[in-house]
Amino acid sequence: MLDRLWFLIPEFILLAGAMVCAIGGISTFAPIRKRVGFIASIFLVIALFSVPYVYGQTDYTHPETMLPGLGKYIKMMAAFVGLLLVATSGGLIDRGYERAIGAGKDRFDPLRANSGEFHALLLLSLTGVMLICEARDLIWLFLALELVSLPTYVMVAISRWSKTAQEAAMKYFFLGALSAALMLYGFALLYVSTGTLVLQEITEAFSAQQNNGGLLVIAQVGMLLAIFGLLYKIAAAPMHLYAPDVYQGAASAVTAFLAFVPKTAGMIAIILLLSTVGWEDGLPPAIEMALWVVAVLTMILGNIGALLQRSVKRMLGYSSIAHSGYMLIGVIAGPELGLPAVLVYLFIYGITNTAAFATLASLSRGGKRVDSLEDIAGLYTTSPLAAASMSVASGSLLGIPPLFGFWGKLLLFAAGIAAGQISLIIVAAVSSAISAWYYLRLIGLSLLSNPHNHGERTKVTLRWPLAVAVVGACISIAGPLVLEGVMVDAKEAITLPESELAMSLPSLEVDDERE
Amino acid sequence: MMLASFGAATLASYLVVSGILLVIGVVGFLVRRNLIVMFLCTELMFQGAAIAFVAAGRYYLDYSGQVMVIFILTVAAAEAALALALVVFMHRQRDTLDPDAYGELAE
Amino acid sequence: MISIMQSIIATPAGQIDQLVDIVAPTWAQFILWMPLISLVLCGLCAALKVKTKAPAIITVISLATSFVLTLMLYFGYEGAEVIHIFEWIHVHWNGGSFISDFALYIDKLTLLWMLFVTGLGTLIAVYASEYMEHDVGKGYARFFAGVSVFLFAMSCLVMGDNLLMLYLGWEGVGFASYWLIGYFYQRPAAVAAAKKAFIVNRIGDLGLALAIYLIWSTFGTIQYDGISTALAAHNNDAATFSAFGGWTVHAIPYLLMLAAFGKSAQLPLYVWLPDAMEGPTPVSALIHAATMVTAGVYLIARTYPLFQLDDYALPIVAWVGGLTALFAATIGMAQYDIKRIMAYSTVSQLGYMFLGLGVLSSYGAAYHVFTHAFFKAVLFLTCGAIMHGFAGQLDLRKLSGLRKMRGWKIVSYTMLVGCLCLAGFPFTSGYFSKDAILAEAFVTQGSGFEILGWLAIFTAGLTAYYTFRVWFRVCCGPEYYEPGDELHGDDPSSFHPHPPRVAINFVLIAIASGAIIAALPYFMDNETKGINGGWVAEMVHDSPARGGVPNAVVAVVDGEHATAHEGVANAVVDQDHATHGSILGMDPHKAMYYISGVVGMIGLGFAFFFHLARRKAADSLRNKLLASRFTRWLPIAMENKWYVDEFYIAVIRTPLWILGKLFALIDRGIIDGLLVNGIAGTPRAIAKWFSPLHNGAVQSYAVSMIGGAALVILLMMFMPEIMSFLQSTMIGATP
Amino acid sequence: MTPWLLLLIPLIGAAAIFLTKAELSKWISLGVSLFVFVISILMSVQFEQWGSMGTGLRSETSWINSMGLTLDLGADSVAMMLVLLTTLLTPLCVWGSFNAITSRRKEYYAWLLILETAMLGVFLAQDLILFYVSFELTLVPMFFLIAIYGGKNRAHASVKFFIYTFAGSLFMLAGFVYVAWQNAQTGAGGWSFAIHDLAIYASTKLSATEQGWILLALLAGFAVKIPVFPVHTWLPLAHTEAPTAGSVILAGVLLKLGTFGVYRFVLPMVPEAVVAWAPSIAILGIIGILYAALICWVQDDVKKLVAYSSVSHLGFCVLGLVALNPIGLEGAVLYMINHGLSTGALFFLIGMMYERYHTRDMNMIGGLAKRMPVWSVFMVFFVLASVGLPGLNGFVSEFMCLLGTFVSSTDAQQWPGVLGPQYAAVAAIGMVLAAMYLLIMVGKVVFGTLKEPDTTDRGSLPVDLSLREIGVLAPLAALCIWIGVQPTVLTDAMRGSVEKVLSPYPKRVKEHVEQQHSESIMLKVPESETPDKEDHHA
Repeated sequence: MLDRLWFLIPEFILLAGAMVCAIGGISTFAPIRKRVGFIASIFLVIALFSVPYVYGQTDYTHPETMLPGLGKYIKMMAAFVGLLLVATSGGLIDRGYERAIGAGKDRFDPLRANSGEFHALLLLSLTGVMLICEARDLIWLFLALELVSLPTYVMVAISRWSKTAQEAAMKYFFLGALSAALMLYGFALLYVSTGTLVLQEITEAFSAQQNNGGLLVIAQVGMLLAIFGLLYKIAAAPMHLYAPDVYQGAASAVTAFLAFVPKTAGMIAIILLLSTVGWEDGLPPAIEMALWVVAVLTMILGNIGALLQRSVKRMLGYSSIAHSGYMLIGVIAGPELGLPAVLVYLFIYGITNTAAFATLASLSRGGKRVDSLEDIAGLYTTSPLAAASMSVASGSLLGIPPLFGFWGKLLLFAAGIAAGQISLIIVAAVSSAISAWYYLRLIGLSLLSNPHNHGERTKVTLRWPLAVAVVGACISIAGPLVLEGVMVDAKEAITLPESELAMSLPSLEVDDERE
Repeated sequence: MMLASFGAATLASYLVVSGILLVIGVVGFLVRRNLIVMFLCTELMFQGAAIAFVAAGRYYLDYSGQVMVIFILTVAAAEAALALALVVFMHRQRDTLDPDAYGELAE
Repeated sequence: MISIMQSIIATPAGQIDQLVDIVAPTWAQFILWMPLISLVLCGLCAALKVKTKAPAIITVISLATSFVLTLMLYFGYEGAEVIHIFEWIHVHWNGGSFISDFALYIDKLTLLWMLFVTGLGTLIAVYASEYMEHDVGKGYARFFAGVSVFLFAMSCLVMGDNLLMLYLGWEGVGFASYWLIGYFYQRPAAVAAAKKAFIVNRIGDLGLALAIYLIWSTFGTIQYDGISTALAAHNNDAATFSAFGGWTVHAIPYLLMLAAFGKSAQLPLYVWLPDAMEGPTPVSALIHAATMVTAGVYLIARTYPLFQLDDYALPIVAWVGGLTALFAATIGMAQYDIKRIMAYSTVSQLGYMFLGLGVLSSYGAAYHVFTHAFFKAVLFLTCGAIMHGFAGQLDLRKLSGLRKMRGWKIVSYTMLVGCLCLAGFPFTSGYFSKDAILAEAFVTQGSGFEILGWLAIFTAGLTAYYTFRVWFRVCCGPEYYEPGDELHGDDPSSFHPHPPRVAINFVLIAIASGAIIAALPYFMDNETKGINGGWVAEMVHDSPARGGVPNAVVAVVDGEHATAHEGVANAVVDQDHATHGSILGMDPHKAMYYISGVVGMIGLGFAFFFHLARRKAADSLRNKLLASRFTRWLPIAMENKWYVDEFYIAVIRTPLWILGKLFALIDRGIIDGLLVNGIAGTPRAIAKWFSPLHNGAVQSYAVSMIGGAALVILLMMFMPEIMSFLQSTMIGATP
Repeated sequence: MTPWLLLLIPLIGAAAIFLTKAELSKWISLGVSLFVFVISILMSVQFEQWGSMGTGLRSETSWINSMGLTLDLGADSVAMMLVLLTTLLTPLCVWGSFNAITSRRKEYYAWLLILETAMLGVFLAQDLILFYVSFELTLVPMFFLIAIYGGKNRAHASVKFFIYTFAGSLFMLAGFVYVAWQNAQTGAGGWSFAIHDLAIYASTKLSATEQGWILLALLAGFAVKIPVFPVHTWLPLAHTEAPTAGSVILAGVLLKLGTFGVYRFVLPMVPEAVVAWAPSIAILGIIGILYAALICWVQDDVKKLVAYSSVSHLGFCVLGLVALNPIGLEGAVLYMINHGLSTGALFFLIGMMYERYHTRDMNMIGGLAKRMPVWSVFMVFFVLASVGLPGLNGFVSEFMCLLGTFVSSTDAQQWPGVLGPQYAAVAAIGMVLAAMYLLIMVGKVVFGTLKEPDTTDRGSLPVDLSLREIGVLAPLAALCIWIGVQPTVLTDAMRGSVEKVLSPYPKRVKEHVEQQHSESIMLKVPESETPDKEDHHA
């Protein structure tokens, strides 16, 4: 038990952080209130540095999860990107309210202050992501997933006091609940078909079923339902429809969060679930075909959907859908190349996507947050830095070499080709080419076109998000230098506990012989 | 593997019930024009899953299914709180709970 | 200069030999470099905006140097040799090589050409120094640079040791011609003519390029030496060349022919030459009469053995030549612009040369090239002098009685010399050279050669007519002139013709003398035993073209021509080849002296009647022809050059242009518009279909999500069933 | 000297430009690019592989071991020549832009330098992925050069340029990865992207079908870049809209990336497929030659005309590439250089005209020889080089390409190919057409009666060319003459590499011919058994 808790230290740190934030946020002492984000970052930093320490200790043995190495990678990634995300939302929440208090126009009321809970929820959601890696069974998995999503619903709603944010939250929540129910029912069917909730045991049950002529139909349906429920989290077709609306409605900082955290959670959950059926002899055909269809639809619908958009956030929402499609290639390709590629891609995508949204978050035009393409036209005239980071982020998302995004795509390509999924690769190539159109529009508008004459110029009003954008852009450029390290870590994260599998499989055979 | 005393047919009937609940939930979610009812339908789906868990847990003589149900109920409660808060928000906004009234974010 | 000319021909070669022997023949490359140096210096003059006659002086000196070097080469000549200068395209690889070095091949054919090319080049440069003086400072340097380029390219063409070097010169002279025709670049007609010359020539060049490919792939080399070695190794038997299945050997002569016809303005590619008269007159004289246009003759002479590998190649050359001669003569008869008349006469005379080549009288062709170079040069230069003096007037109806005017005597009489030669007046140089061709047309047995011979004789009559039409009109009769349109701001009423001065007159006399003296080689003794035909024949003999030399010792003939002539000593009689044609039962070589003389006189007589004695008769004849419905077409067609240009425009240029327009439309509309933009637009179109899916309503999202998920899951679950169903229907469909 | 100097110095220069004042940017970039040029000259002097088949200028840097990615650099003789071409053209482009660029100068010169790095990276890369990265990286600076400094329709042109080539090269990447994966799967060494190893592997181990697909994938990238008919339509647009220096680089180097790619990858990697597909590729090349030439004829925009002429000219290069014999391939490589020089210079000239008259419409301007004699001399000179006047550079390469095509027949002894006289004969018509459209253009623009737009704003430029502009053109002219007279220096230098690339071909062609022969026999005698088609893969 202690072993198990030891590896949850990062989560505990974040949990503590969440509490401190929640309390600090309603402190009447304004300096503390205003620095909740800073507090959250401190906890994130501590968590980030605790991960290597925790996993470096040899005194404790890691519990038998499906992918024991996953935790280290995901937790570091979540903490790191989380740090960027916290900075992105810096100055977002309660800005007007605090200003009014500072000016003496308003009085502090804990019920109206949101900053504390926002950051607490943010940390909780990240905790959820971290917990997913440690999931041993479906209960844990379910709870962790809910821990990821429930805070995000609230975050969307309180991210800004606007009707659209509330509408977005409503859509996000209701459809999220629907998909969670589907997923849960899938879990139930998995339980029905195997009689256990522990992932390792499910694996054994499945391999027994495989040996007896294939997976039970109920198991396949359960798996598919669970996966489709999770597709909502990663915004993959056909469960992607909410994404553009919600991404557009929420504040940019929260959108950045939505595009990364639930996606990571969903992706890891899918990987964990699929690892119970295993890639050794290929996924079961029904599941593989379904994933294939989903991947193709996601790539195509995501990329073509973005073509028509006038809203940058909506466009990036579609782009985020498309990226899920790319990552599904890696999921289909399997553990040897595919899953490490997915993990690397998640990292790269998280950074570059955050950079893109952070740029948007930093800007405002005439007192309003920017959203439409018109708003970022001619950005270079007022803020070359914002324009440059926007362009670099877009280029990286598009996958222009040598930016970081390219390498992620390259790894996925390699994995797909190595898995023989040539058709998927062709679809990916074509849809990547299509995506060039709208990414180039982002680049072109911000760096090349002249600003619109009417209305005010778009300006940088928030510095922290801009800093995040610049950092993200720098990482996008310099990332290839550390790519090797990331790849090695990702590779380690996906190493299946072969020894245990090897031990368990012969024992099954022995059992069979005895019977 | 240890199996419970009641036969497979009985498990199937539980599963049918849970399936029916799921379908009712889905259909209700799709056709009802009230946010609260829609949320209740998702609850219905959750409960469908819960029934399946309980039945299977009994079938396999495995308590983890029942543990799961406890957690499902907890999560459902949390969701309900969230849902009600949102519904209040929405009602304040438009004075209606018809989901179709909230279509500002669209293409 | 005249004395030098005479001494060249008269002095036995041995006397100067010793002078030349000491120097290694590598200096021969300076024949090429001198014009190039002159080009560079002229370019410098242009860059420095020199306002004197310096470019002319530079050019004349360097061309004269070239000429002297050529003479030295001639007197030091001891046999064909190759002078290697540097490697040009020298590609060799594992198992093969393509070698085309910058090297000179000197044999007597080369020398024959180089002698009149550099000689006339020098003289015409002297002429131009006065002719072009109104352009001093503006285009003077440009003009002489062009002349230098031309001389360089022509030297490459003639002296190159391989076909690619010839090609270099070939395109080079084309470019020089482009440069010089377009000299008056602000005159649209000149620009158009220059362009036309280059493009039409490019068609010929295409043939030459393809021929070079074929020759290389057939013989493995494009050096003249190598080709003759290969030919000798194969015993000149076309059947033994097996590259590409053996057809190449037969295709080569036709491609070479295309090249020659382009450069030498034969049917069907002659159209550029008359237009080329837009250039300054010295250019017309040098390039478009004396030298460049004979490059085609040179090419065929140089590759004569290749032409003999195919049975029909030479007869076709003969027929094209004969028909061109007639055709151009008919046009020449009806023109009024004296320079154009000369241009058509050039085309016509070139036709004779090809006829000569075709009927295996390469000697006759070469001789005609030689004489024609002089007399046509003098004719053009006199035209130029007239044009210069009368402000651009060239219409023979608006000039008359020139020989009676002050200062125009030299022009008139040198023109007369040219006309006599061109008309083939007995005992002029043109008379002998033309006879050599005409006679051979009857001597050689070939497809319709006899008809061709009679056609050529008829053409000779036409030639005499139109030649003297010019002379009688312009130089004889009452004094009368109208100034042309290049008045340079003078008042037309106060216009006075300004007769040529020293330089022009000197050159006219020099070249006219050359034209007269050019008859001498016909009577000169041959050093080489066993051939007749004078000096030119000997020059040709020591070259690949020797197959066509009368009475050649080594006859590389495919059986058509007799190697023996009656009454000629030392003939090596080959009994197999002893078929010798006749004209009206007489020996053509002798009979032709009389026949052509008489025909020439008849033509001259007609000209005298219509254009000197009773000038109105010519007009009334024309009017009569025009009046009759049946004959009206003849003068109209002839005056309009048989509408060949219009025909080409309608049949080739316009369709291609329309095709170009069409392609441009296709490119924009279909390839770029429909395909590229269409494909690029497809995603957007598809996106628009899917757009209603995102209508913003929660429940419709839910429907799509659940429906999509259910559809996929059901499909996957029933996949085996679906597959087997599909399979069964497929199997059911196939019997 | 390490080849990294070539790649890093321009990048450092670009960074320096961003850190200094805008007025200095042009001088910095000129200095840096000249410095790179000098370095490359020094490197080429020390280059030990002229004429032999090896790779010189090597530098090995391991990078991502788990994927076998390296940062290996090196150049064979052909690549070295193209490196020199690039380092020569870049300073000229910089110098040529001194007057043309007035706004956003820093970025302009920085992008030019980054572009130089990317182009050099393409030629120097010894690793497939490094190649691909450089290949794609060239798009970015070019995109910005067109999109910021281009003409009216620049947005459309730049996006089309980018997406078209980007889409093509993604398939190329897939092809590369496929080869690498096959190699990793069957080879002992695991993942490797070393060009040399993969070429050997792919050419010997992959089946004919696989090679065919790889060929298509690679061509999807390279054919767009060359560009081959019918994927050429981005080029006229991009050229017309690009600023002068952009057009020069585009014509001078970027198009060569496609032909270089064919030389570097397609020919060595998939010989069997090349043999099977060469006729089709050649036919596309020929269609491109004639089709584009006829389109040139009816253009009114001088720059568009020259752009289409690039399509036409590179058709010859394609022919030379698939002729599969040394003369054709050497001609093709020479063509890459020559086209870069002469067409690059033509774009310079058009740019100089445009800077003075602000139009490129042949109906608006004419007879400029009167106004700008020096410009006209250069114009006519480079047009003649482009037309292929013997003695100038264009001729040699055109001649060699056509000769190579001509003798590339199956019954040739030493170097059999799959083309033949008929291909060369049809393609040679392009020579006539080239003369036609270029001389018509010269006839309108340079000669004829003087015609100028009513309002001409020359700015600070003199009426005729300034010394700076002459300085830009003169080196190109000198090189045109030098290559025209001494092509042997270059062909000798590239021989080893060319023969190495071609070494598997004679055998492959013979097998191909035998196979076709046996298939035709099979058609006649259906009873006979199918011969084992795969036996020569062993």
